[in-house]
Amino acid sequence: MPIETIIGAWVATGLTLFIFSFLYKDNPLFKLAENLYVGVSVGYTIVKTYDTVIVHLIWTPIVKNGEWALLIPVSIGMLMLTRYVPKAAWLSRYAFAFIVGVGSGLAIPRVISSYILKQIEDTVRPLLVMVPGEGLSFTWNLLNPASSLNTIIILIGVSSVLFYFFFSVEHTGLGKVVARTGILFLMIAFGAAFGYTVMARMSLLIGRLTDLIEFTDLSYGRPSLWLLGLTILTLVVMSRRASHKPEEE
Amino acid sequence: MRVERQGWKTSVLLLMAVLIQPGSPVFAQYQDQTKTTLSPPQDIRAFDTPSDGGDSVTLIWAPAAYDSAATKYQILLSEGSAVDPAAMKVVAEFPANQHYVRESKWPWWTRPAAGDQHQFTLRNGRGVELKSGTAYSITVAAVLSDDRGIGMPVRVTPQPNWINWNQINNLVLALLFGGIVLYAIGRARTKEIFLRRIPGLDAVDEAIGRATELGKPILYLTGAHDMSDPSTIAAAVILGRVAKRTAAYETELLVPHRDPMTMAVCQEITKQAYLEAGKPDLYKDDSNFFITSDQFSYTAAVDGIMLRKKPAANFFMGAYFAEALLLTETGASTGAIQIAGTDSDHQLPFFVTTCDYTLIGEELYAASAYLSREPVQVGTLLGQDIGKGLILCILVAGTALATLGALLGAQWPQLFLDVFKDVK
Amino acid sequence: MIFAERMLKIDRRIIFLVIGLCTLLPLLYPVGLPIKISPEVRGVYDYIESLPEGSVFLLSLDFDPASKPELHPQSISLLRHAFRKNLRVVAMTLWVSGTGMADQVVTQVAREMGKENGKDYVFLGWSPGGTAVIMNMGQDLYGAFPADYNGKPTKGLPVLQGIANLRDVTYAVSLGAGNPGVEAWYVFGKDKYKFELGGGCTGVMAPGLYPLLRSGQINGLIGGLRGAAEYETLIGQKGKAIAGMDAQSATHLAIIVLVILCNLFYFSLRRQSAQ
Amino acid sequence: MIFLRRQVPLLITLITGLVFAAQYYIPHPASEQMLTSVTKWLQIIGGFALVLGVSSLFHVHAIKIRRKEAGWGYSFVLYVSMLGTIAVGLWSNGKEAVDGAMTSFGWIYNFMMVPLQGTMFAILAFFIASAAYRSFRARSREAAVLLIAAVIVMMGRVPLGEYLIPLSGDLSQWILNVLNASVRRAILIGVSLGTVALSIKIIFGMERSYLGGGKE
Repeated sequence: MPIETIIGAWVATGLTLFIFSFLYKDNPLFKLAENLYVGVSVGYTIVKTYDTVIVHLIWTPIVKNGEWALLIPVSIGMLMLTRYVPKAAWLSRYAFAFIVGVGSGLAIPRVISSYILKQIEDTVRPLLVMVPGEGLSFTWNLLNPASSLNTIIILIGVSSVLFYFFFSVEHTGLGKVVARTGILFLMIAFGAAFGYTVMARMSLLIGRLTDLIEFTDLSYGRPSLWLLGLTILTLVVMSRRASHKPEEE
Repeated sequence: MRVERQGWKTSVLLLMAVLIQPGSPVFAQYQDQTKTTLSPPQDIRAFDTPSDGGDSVTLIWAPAAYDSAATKYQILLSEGSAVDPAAMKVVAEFPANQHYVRESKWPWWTRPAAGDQHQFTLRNGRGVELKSGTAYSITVAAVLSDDRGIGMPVRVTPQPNWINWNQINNLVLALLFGGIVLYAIGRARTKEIFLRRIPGLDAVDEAIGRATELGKPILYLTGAHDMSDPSTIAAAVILGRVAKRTAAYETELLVPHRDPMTMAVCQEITKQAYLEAGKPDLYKDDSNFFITSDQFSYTAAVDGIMLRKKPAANFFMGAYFAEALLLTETGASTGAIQIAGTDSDHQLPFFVTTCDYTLIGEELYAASAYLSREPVQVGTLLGQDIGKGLILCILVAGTALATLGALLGAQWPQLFLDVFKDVK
Repeated sequence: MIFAERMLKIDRRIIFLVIGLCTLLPLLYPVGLPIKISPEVRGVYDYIESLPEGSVFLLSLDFDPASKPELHPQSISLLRHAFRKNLRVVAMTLWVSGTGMADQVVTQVAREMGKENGKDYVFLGWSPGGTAVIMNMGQDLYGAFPADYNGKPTKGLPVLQGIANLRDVTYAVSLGAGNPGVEAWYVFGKDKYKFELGGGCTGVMAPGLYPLLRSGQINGLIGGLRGAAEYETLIGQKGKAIAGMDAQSATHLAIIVLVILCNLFYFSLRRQSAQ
Repeated sequence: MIFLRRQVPLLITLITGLVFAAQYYIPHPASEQMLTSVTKWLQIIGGFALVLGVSSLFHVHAIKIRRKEAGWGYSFVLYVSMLGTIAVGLWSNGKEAVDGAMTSFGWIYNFMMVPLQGTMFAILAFFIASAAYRSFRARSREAAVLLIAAVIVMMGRVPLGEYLIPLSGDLSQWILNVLNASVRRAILIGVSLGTVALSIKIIFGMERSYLGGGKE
């Protein structure tokens, strides 16, 4: 195994354990890893931006292909950076005005088409479905998302949740019933999201532990085991030192 | 950027020609040199596809008795005015029981022919290159094994168009909704608009009352975003209300921040609130304080405050990310009343299960509009309500009409339904 | 202090330990429970399966290392499937911090399947602007990516022959961990440029994409590690996702038990205080 | 001066907003060409925005170091790691790998950035577990409904759950596909109306917070 991979395995394991040490409590090892993380990712972003934007999107097209029109976005970008020059900071407004203006303009028709028309189109369905051999009938199958029963449930769900977020109408009488239905639907959806989020977080943990298990291998020099011991030792020493000043969790 | 004025005029003229006199080309039969038993496709019409950038043409022809999977239709194309169909290039082939107008996505207002007619739109790409402004001859041939019936070639010139009529419903909706919002804001500027009371706000008062009874402080968080985010603005507005109450009850208020700018704004708001409550002497500048902008370090610090000071009530307003759970869990373990309000939908489930009251999504904005009475905020809320009301009506009426249409086998409900479809 | 109260107040580090063990043990001693295939995942699989050789398959790996455990296995399976079907693969990312990872996974799978860079596949790399990149690709692919990740000019690459913009893409799949992700690919891509779109996403995103799935705006959805495991089962190549499923089962069960315990203690406390 | 500082930006927003909203409905090549150019511009501007976004970090931590505030050592770590990454990155021409061989920039990426970022979010798994035990309580009927739905989905999405209770798979499928989809759809419609309303307010100059400031 190449030496840089072995060193890499040790570094990666160490940093992973430093962050896991937050579970014990907020400590210097965690803070060190956290700041290292921010620093490295900012550095990474800057390098990538330089390589992609300056080299491939600006320099090559302008200098080699003579696409001088690209000086316009470059100058708009420069205007954005005037924000750091207090006297000229107002110039950055031009850049933001342009970006926000274009963004808003682009968003309006696309949002209407994708999130309003498309969603209405799929909700508005006939309640009776053609069943081969039976003709027009009401289907009760819950597992078929296109069945009549599910069409009604979806219609009720969409309408009641929409109604729940009405703010210029008092929720009384029939409105109260609809709003209550809406909140129940909302809670079920939140429950589904909850379940899925639990799944996601557990997957992340599984992924990290898989890597740690890989690094217990002898070919890496078992960094996981050694560093685990070392991290625990450091935490113990640190908490001993701070023990005269007891702190909760 | 090159603007072709000439092209614009011709395209409008052409469009009008298509709309006014459909089917003007001469319908004729064309007999192939080889003897055929298959009659050639009838009533062939070709025109520049409306509502496009000028790189396609559309063909319409009548259905025939031999329309079946076994028979094939071929689309033949050549540049200029070729008369010899043998010299034309086959650019597409498909079974004869496909490509009807009814299968296409055209809404009724742009549909060029009745639903039972055949339709084929020939586009640029995949071996075909149509140049806008160039004249082409195009026709359809029916093919069954060795038999081939070729229709009369028709002349057509693709042209770029200036309006996509298929999307006109989108434009109408955009204008309508834009008008509603502007109207509602204008109305909110002159008149008092009714907004229903948000139940969460009662819970806020209750929580502050309890904190006073217990003589413990109140913790208020404004979220992860800065002042350019609407949720932070809403959080700041609600902070004004909370601060007014804490001033009146003389309860301690703690507002740890993640963004220095937000802190500065919130200090002003808190000061103002204490002034309005008539207790400016009780105001402390350091009730708003900056901790750090790092997500987890901030969280750990706030958790520490919760454990040490044991606030009687915790407020979480604004935008939150993964740190939400860490905060609310610690808060719950100290026994505080917790009230949350966020539009970060991915964190809402956790707030609902760990807090006593949660303002869900737009409720946060509504609460802030309710408190601030700012015309633009209130008007937007009203405008959105009208928009939602309209959509609600469309959903119910649409379902009823679609069902009726299915029951009666009628087509007229489509006149309504097509308007609310994304048809491109 | 009564029992329920004391139980609720136990040090949370004990719970941390329980979860750690529930993850670790099944990873070390796997059981291999069968995995059922959901229609969402099958949607993506069947569509790729139906594509003729040489179709253009665009894979946008819109995630960063934070979502690696969920989306990395998905990308491996999808790439294996696409390469096996001899599709022309165009890979890219909209997330800057995912660039290195995306390059790695594409290169690794291509090498494993014996594919040649530039001829069978290309990795375009990253470009800033998020949704602007999608729109610009829809207008002109070579404008958005004048060079691929290795700095080679994209114009003239054999794999991109006949592709001018997104309209020429047969199937696009976005593996999204947030924004820009699957939704952006619909709103700023498919809405106008009319290619078929599929989605893969983290578990956190998945429930929010169901309205788009139902309305056919995306033709399939691979959700989280479970989705990845289903895809691995479908293509018959076991990977990290299937290996993680036992641990996933164990942790879910542990969480469910914890939630039930929490509520048992909570209600017993409430009853006692009511008496 | 007020005109240049206030009115002109609002005018720019008004014009660009209206033009690019209208562009959607105009299929003419001239309009498409405009979209092509401007989306390319936005890509380049996006690069500048990224630089602007991260540069506030430079500032905050520079102050901390200069004033030797509490924890300035960590800020120093941040600075050193950032500058180190930039130096190594430029040295490697911004490439993590050349022909599949890892560069030193790739090393930093693979062995520092990937594990650090990955683990940052993996610790949440533990906190979810602890919260599940200590605070996911059915305080109200709503919260009870939420928890029941959550338990069903958690069961139905893993092989063991489906194995123990075969119905849970279908049930969670139905919850996701029908109940969840309908709610998400309503939320999507509501949020979209909000987005459109906000865009309109921005175009017509009623919403100007973007001019004031705040980082990206």
